[in-house]
Amino acid sequence: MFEVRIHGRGGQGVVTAAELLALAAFEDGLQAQAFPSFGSERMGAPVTAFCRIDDAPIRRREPIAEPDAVVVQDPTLLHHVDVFGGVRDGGFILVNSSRDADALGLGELLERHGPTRLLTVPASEIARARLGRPIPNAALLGGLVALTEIVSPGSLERAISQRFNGAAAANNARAAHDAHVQAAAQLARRAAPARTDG
Amino acid sequence: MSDATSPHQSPGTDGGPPRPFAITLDVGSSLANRTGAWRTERPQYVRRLPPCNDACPAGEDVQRWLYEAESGGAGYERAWRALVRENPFPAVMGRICFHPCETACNRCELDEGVGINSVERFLGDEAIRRGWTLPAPGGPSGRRVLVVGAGPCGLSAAYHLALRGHHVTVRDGAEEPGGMMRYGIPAYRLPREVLDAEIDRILALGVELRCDEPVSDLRAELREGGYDAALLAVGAQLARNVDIPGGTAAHVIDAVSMLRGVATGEPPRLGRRVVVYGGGDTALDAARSARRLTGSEPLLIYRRSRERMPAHAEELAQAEQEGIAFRWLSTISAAGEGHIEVERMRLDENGEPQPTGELERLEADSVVLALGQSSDLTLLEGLDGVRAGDGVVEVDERMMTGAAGVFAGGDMTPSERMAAVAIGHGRRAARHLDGWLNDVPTADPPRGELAGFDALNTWYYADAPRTVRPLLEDVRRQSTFEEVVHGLDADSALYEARRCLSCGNCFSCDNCYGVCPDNAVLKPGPPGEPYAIDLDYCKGCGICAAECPCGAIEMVPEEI
Amino acid sequence: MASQLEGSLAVARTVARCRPQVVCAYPITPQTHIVEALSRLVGSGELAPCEFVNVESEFAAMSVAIGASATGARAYTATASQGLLFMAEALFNASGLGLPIVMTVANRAIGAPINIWNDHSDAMALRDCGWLQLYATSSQEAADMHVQAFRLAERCSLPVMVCMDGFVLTHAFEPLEVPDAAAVDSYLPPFQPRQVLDPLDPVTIGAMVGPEAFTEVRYLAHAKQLEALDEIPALAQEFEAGFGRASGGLLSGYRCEGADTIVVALGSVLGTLEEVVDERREQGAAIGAVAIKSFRPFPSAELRAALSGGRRVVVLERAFSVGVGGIVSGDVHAALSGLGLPLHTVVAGLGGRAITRRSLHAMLDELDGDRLGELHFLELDREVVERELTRGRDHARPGPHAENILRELGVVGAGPV
Amino acid sequence: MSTRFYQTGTFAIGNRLLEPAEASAQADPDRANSLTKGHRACQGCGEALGARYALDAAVRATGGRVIAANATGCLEVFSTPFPESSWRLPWIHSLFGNAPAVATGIAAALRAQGRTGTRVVAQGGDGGTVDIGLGCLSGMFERGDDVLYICYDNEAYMNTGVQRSAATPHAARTATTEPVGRQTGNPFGQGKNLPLIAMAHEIPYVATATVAELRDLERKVARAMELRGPRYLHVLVPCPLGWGSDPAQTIAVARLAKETGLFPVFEAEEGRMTGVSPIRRLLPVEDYLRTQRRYAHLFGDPGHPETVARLQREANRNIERFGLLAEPGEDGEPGRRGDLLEILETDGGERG
Repeated sequence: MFEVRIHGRGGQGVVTAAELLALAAFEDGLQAQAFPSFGSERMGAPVTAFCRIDDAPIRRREPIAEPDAVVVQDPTLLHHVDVFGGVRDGGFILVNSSRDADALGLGELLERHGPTRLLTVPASEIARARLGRPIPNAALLGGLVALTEIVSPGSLERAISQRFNGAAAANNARAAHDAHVQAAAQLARRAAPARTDG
Repeated sequence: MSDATSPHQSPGTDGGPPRPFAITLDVGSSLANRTGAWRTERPQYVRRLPPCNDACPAGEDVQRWLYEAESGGAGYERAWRALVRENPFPAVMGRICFHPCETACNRCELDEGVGINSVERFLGDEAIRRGWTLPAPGGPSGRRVLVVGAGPCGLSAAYHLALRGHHVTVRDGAEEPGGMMRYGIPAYRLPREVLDAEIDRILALGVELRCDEPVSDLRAELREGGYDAALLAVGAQLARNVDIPGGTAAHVIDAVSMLRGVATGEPPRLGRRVVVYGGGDTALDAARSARRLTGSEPLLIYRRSRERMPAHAEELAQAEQEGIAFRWLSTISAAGEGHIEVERMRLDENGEPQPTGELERLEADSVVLALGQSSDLTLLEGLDGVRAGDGVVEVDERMMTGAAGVFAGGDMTPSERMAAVAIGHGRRAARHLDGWLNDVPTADPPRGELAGFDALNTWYYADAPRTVRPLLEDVRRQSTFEEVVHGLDADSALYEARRCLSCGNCFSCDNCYGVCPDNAVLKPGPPGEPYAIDLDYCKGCGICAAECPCGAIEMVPEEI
Repeated sequence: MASQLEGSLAVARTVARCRPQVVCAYPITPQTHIVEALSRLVGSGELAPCEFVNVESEFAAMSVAIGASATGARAYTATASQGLLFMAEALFNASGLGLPIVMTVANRAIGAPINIWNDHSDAMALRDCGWLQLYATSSQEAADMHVQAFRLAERCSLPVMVCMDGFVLTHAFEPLEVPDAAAVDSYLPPFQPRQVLDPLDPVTIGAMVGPEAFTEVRYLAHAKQLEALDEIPALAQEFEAGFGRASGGLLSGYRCEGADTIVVALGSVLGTLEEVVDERREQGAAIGAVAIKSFRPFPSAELRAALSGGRRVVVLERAFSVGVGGIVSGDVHAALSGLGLPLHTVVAGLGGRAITRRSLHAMLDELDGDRLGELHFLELDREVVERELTRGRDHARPGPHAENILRELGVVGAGPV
Repeated sequence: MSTRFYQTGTFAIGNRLLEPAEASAQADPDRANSLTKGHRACQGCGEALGARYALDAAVRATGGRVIAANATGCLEVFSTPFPESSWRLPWIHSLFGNAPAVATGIAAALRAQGRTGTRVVAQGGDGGTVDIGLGCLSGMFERGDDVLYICYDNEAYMNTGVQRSAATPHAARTATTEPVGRQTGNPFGQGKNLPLIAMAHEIPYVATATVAELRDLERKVARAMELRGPRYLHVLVPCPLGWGSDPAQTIAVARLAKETGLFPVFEAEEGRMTGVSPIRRLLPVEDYLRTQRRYAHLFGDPGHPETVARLQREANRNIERFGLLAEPGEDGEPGRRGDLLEILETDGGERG
C-alpha cells in the first residue's frame, strides 16, 4: 500500500488533489481511497488530504500517520504544521516552491531522504502561467508522478480531464505536464554522476 | 388529471394489507357517539302571534298571506285565497283601511313597517284583473238569515254566512250596496268599479241583495220573512250637529250628506270659500272633496291641536299636499251670511281645549260640519231585550243583542268606526250566529303569544326601506275625483312582501339547519317543509334558537 | 460496475434509483453532499417524477416526508446530528403512524460543545423512536442498504434510518458501485401503502388513542420490529443474489471461528478493526470481530450465537450514555445473559477523534494484560481529565460515583482488578 | 329571481325560495358534513362550526377532492378520539407545530403522482398556527406550496385549559394571564397579527372571516380554491368555555367582534388588500367585551375603564386602517359615520 499525505490551505484544491490521485490510480486499475482531514472548510485554513493506493481493496479508515509521500502545497505551512510528521526515511517529499530545498531550510531533510526523494517545483508559477490562477494542485500531482511513479502520467491526465471540463481540463493537464517535465529534469540532473574535470 | 382513479388499490378494504390498529379510523364512525345525552335544554319550534295579525281589525292572518305572496307568480293567488278566508274585500281594504297592522309591524323598529296595505291592494286588484272567484259556499243548511245593511259589516257577514251554507238576504235602504264605502268615502280614495267588483263576487255566492228596501220594523220582518236569525249592520248614518248661533243665516251643511251628494252625483253648492268644521277622517274627506268641487282651497277648523286630531296621518298629509288650509285650536262661535266668527282655544293641563275669548271674523260661503255620526235605531223598536243608548246598540261577547238570534256589528255597535273593524265584526258575528243557529257554543279562539321585536334576531334581515305607492300628480288632484293613490307593480309588491320579518313563524331560512355545530338539525322535506331536531345528537347549546331570525324556536328544559 | 466516487454521491445516486417521489432537504454537515447531489438529479430530470422540497428545518423535512408518505408517495430525506434531534418529535410520529420513510443519517456528534465530526451520539440518542436503524460499515454497504431499506420499510410499514459515519464514509472517495437501475427496479416494487389519504377512499389517520388501547398500539410497533428480524436477512440474501454483492443483514462476523476475544462494533470502524484482527491473528492471537448492522431491531439471538464461542467480548462504541456507560453494550449484555462472558465497553472516536490501528492494538494489549476496565475510553487524555477533576474536587466533594469513574479510568487504584 | 330577499338578505344561510346555487353550502340538504355529528366538542363550539363551514365549502369548490392535515388541538382531539372519527374526508393529524409542512408533503406527493386536481387544506388553532407552527407555516408560504391553511382562532390554548397564546387579545383573562392586583389580564395582545404576517409573504390569497358570516366565509374559501399556491384564511371562532360566553351566543359574539371593529374582516391578494366586509351596525367595544367573563374584571369595581378605552382605540385604529366603514358590498348598508364619531369620543381623546 502506498500512502500519500497532502498539506495545503483551503482554496488550494488540496482535497481535489487527493481525489485526482485516487482517480488516476483507479484508471490504472488500482484500488484507491482519498479523503480529507475534515475541518469546517474555510479559505486559508490549513487543510490535509490523504490518498491510499493499493492492489487490494482498502479497509482501514484512519488518517495517514506514516505516509510514503508528503506533498506540501504551501511552503508557508512548513513553519506552522508538522507536515513531515511520521514520514519514513526515504519517503517522498514534494514541496511547492520556486526555491530549492536549502533555500527553504530543508537541506538536512534532503540529506536524510536522498536527492531522488525530495523535490521542489514552482507549481504556483506554472499554474499562474497555465491557468491564470495560482492553483497548484494539478501541477504538484504532475511532479509527484515524476517523483514517485505511483501512477502513470496518462492516467493522471485522464483523471484531470474527467474531473475538469474544457479549458480547465486542458490547462490543468498542461500544468501537470510542465511540472512533470521540470521534476523529471531535476531528478535526471541529480541522478547524473558528478563531473571531476574542470 | 388522474384523480378519478387513485394510484393505489384501497388498503384495508378488499384484501389489501390491514390498516394500522387504532391510529387509523374509518370516516364518520363518531355517529356511534350519541351526544344528545349531554343536553339539559332542547330546542322546540313554535308559532307566535305576529303583531300585524294581532292588530288587524278584520282578523286577517297577514303574516300567512305575505308568506305566500313572497313567492310571487302563483304565490299571489295562494296569498289572495289565504286573505279572503277572513276578508272578502282586499281591493277595498287595500285602499281605505288605515292599516293598524303597519303601525304594529316589528319592522318599524328596524327601518319602516312593511307596506302590508299596498300588498293587500295589489292582491285584491290582481284577483279582480284575473277574475279569481271566492270559495264555493257550503251545502245548503236550510237556515235563513236576514242581514240589515249592505255596508262592510253586513256584506262581510253575508259572505261568511253564505260560506256556511245559510241562505242570506241583505236589505239596504240605499239604491246601491256598500254603505259608507260607497256613500261616505270619496271616489278618489275608492273607485266605485273596485267596490262593485268585490261586492258582486260576494253576491255571486248566492247572497240575496235587496236595495231600496230599508227595514223599519225588524220584529215584523223576522216574523214575516221566516228568518232564523238576523244581523244588524245599519252603520251610523246620522250626522251629529251642533247649534251654531246665526247658523240659519249661513249656508251650513253636514259632511255626511255632502259626501253622499258627491257620491250620488248631486253635489251641494258650496260657493268659493268653504270651511270644514271637525278633525276626523270625515272632515278631511269633506275638505278634500270640497277642494275638488270648488277648485279653491278650503279651510279646516279644529278645536284641538294638530297632534290631537283623530284623523289618520296619511290622510292629513295628503290633504295638506292638496292645499287644504288648517286652523287649529279654534271653534266656530257664530256663522252669518258669507262669514263666520272663530274663537281661539288653548289646551289646559289635561290637554282639553278651553275658550280664550279671542274672537276673529273669517269669510266663508259655506260651513261643512263633520262632527261625528250616530245610528238610526228606530228599526229596533218593539224588539224585546235590546238595549241601546247614545246612538249605539249593546252586544255581548258573541255580538248578540239582548234579543235572541239578533246580532249586531259595525258602526252601530260600540267600537272604532272603521270599515276594517266592521268587516271583522261581520266575520265574528257570522261565526257566532252560525254557532247559535246550530246551538254550539262559540268563543273567539285564544290569542297566541305575541312575537314582539325582542323575539327577533334582526341581523339576518337586509336593510330595505319601504316602497312608496305612486301618488297622482297634484294638478289632477285639485279638480278630479280620480284615484289619488295608485297600486304597486308586481315587483314592488314582491319587494314589499319580502320585507316581512315573518315574526314568530318559521319561513325556512335554513339558519337553524346551518348554524348547529352538531349537525343536529334535520331537513327532512323539500324547501318550506318544517325542520326537525335530531335529539340523538343535539347538545342543547341553543345557537339555533339564538340565531333564528323570526323567533320561531324556543329552548325548553329537559325533564331529568 | 465500479467507479471512483464520493460516498455521498454513491448514496445519492442509489437513492435516485429507488425512485423516491418526494425528497426533502435541509442542509447540515456532513449530510449536505447527499441532498445536493439529489437536487441535481431531480433538476436534470434523471430522477422523475420527484418533488425536491427545500424545507426550513429538519422538523419540517420529516413533517413533509410524513405528509408525502401518508399520501402514498415514496419519501426520503437525510440529516445528521442536531438535525436529527430537531426532528425527534416527528420521528416518533412517523414510526407511530407506520409510515415507511427512509432517511440517511450521516452520523455526527451532538453539541455542546458544537462539533461537526463523526460519532454515533445522534442516532443512538434516538434509538427508541420506533425507527429501524441500520449501520453501514462502508460506503458501498451504505449505498446498498438504501435499496434494501426502502423495501424493508414498505414491507413492514415502518420508517428506516440508514446510518453512515459522517465524513469517514460520506466524504471518502473510493471505487464504488451504484446498484444497477434495472436490478433495483426488479428488487424494489412500487410502493403500495398500507394506508393512504385518498378522497376516493377516505380514512382518518392519526387518531388520539387513550389508555384503553395505547399499550396494544405500542406492543404492535414492537412486534413489527421483531418481524423485521426475519425480513432483514431475507432481503440481504435476495440482494446478494440480485446484485452479486453481500450487503446489510443483521450482523456479520469476521474471523470469529475459534476466537477467544471478539470485538463488537458498528459502522465504518469495522474496516480498520478487520486489519487489526488480521495483524493480531498473524501474531497468533485468537481474535475476531462482529459488525452489528441492524441495531434496531436488535438481533439478540443472532448475536448470542455469534459470540457464545468466545471467552470475552469487547464492545467498541462511538457513543455512550453519560452516567452509565455503553449503549450498545447494554443490549449486548442482555443478549449474552447467562453466558457469563466478561464484557468490556470501549468508547472510541467521539467527535471525530480517529480510531487508529495503533490505538486499537494498545487497547487490546491492555485487554490481554487484564488491565482494561469494564468501561474504557480509547485514547482518553487522562492528564487533562485528572487535572480537571482534581480542580473540581477542591471546590466540591465528589461522591462515590465520581470515585468509581476514576477507578474505571484506572486513575485510582490502577492495576489488576 | 330578479327581486332579492329583503326578508333574509344574503345574511341567512338559505331560504326556501332560493335557487340551490344561491344558497350557502350549509343550506344544502345533502351537504358534505365534512365534520359530522358525534364529535365531542363543547356545547356551542365555534371551532366545530367553523371547521364544518370551511371544509364543506372546500369540498363544494373541489367536487369533493380535498385532503386535510390537522394540527394538534381541540379540533383534533374532539374529532378523532379512538375509536371514533367525525371526519368524512381524508384527514391526517401529525403534530402540533407541523401541519403546514405535512400539507406541503401531501401536495408534493399529489404533484408527483400527477393528481393535481386533488387539493390540500391544512388547519389548526391559533396556538398551532401563530406560535408553535409559525416556522412551518412561513416556510410553506415562502415555498409557494399549493396549500390552503385555515387558522381557527379562539385566542388561547383551549385544549390544554385556556392558556395565553400570541393571539390572545390584550387584557383577556387566561389561566396564565390572571388579572391580579393592578394587572388587567393579558399584558400583551395581538402582537402577532398573522393575516398581516401572511400578507407580508405576498402569497396569492389572505383573508379573515368569522363564524358569524357564513356566506362571506364560504365565498372566501371558494375564492381561495380558485387560486393555486399558498393561501391563508384566519377564522375567528368563539370558545364558550375559554371566553366565558353563553354557548348560545357563539355566533352573536363573533358578530360583535366584527361589528365593533376589534376583528377586521378583509381579504388580500399578493400582499395587497382587495376588500373589506364593512361594519354594518357599528357598536362600542364594551358591547363585545361584556359578553365574555374573560373580560369581567374590566367592569368590576373599580374596573379598568382605561383598558376598555385602549381596546376601543384598537378597534378605532382597525376601522381607520382597514376602512371598515367603507361602502359595502351588495348586501350590506353603508357604515354609519355618525355612530363612529360618537364611539370615537369614548376613546377619551387619547391616541395610542
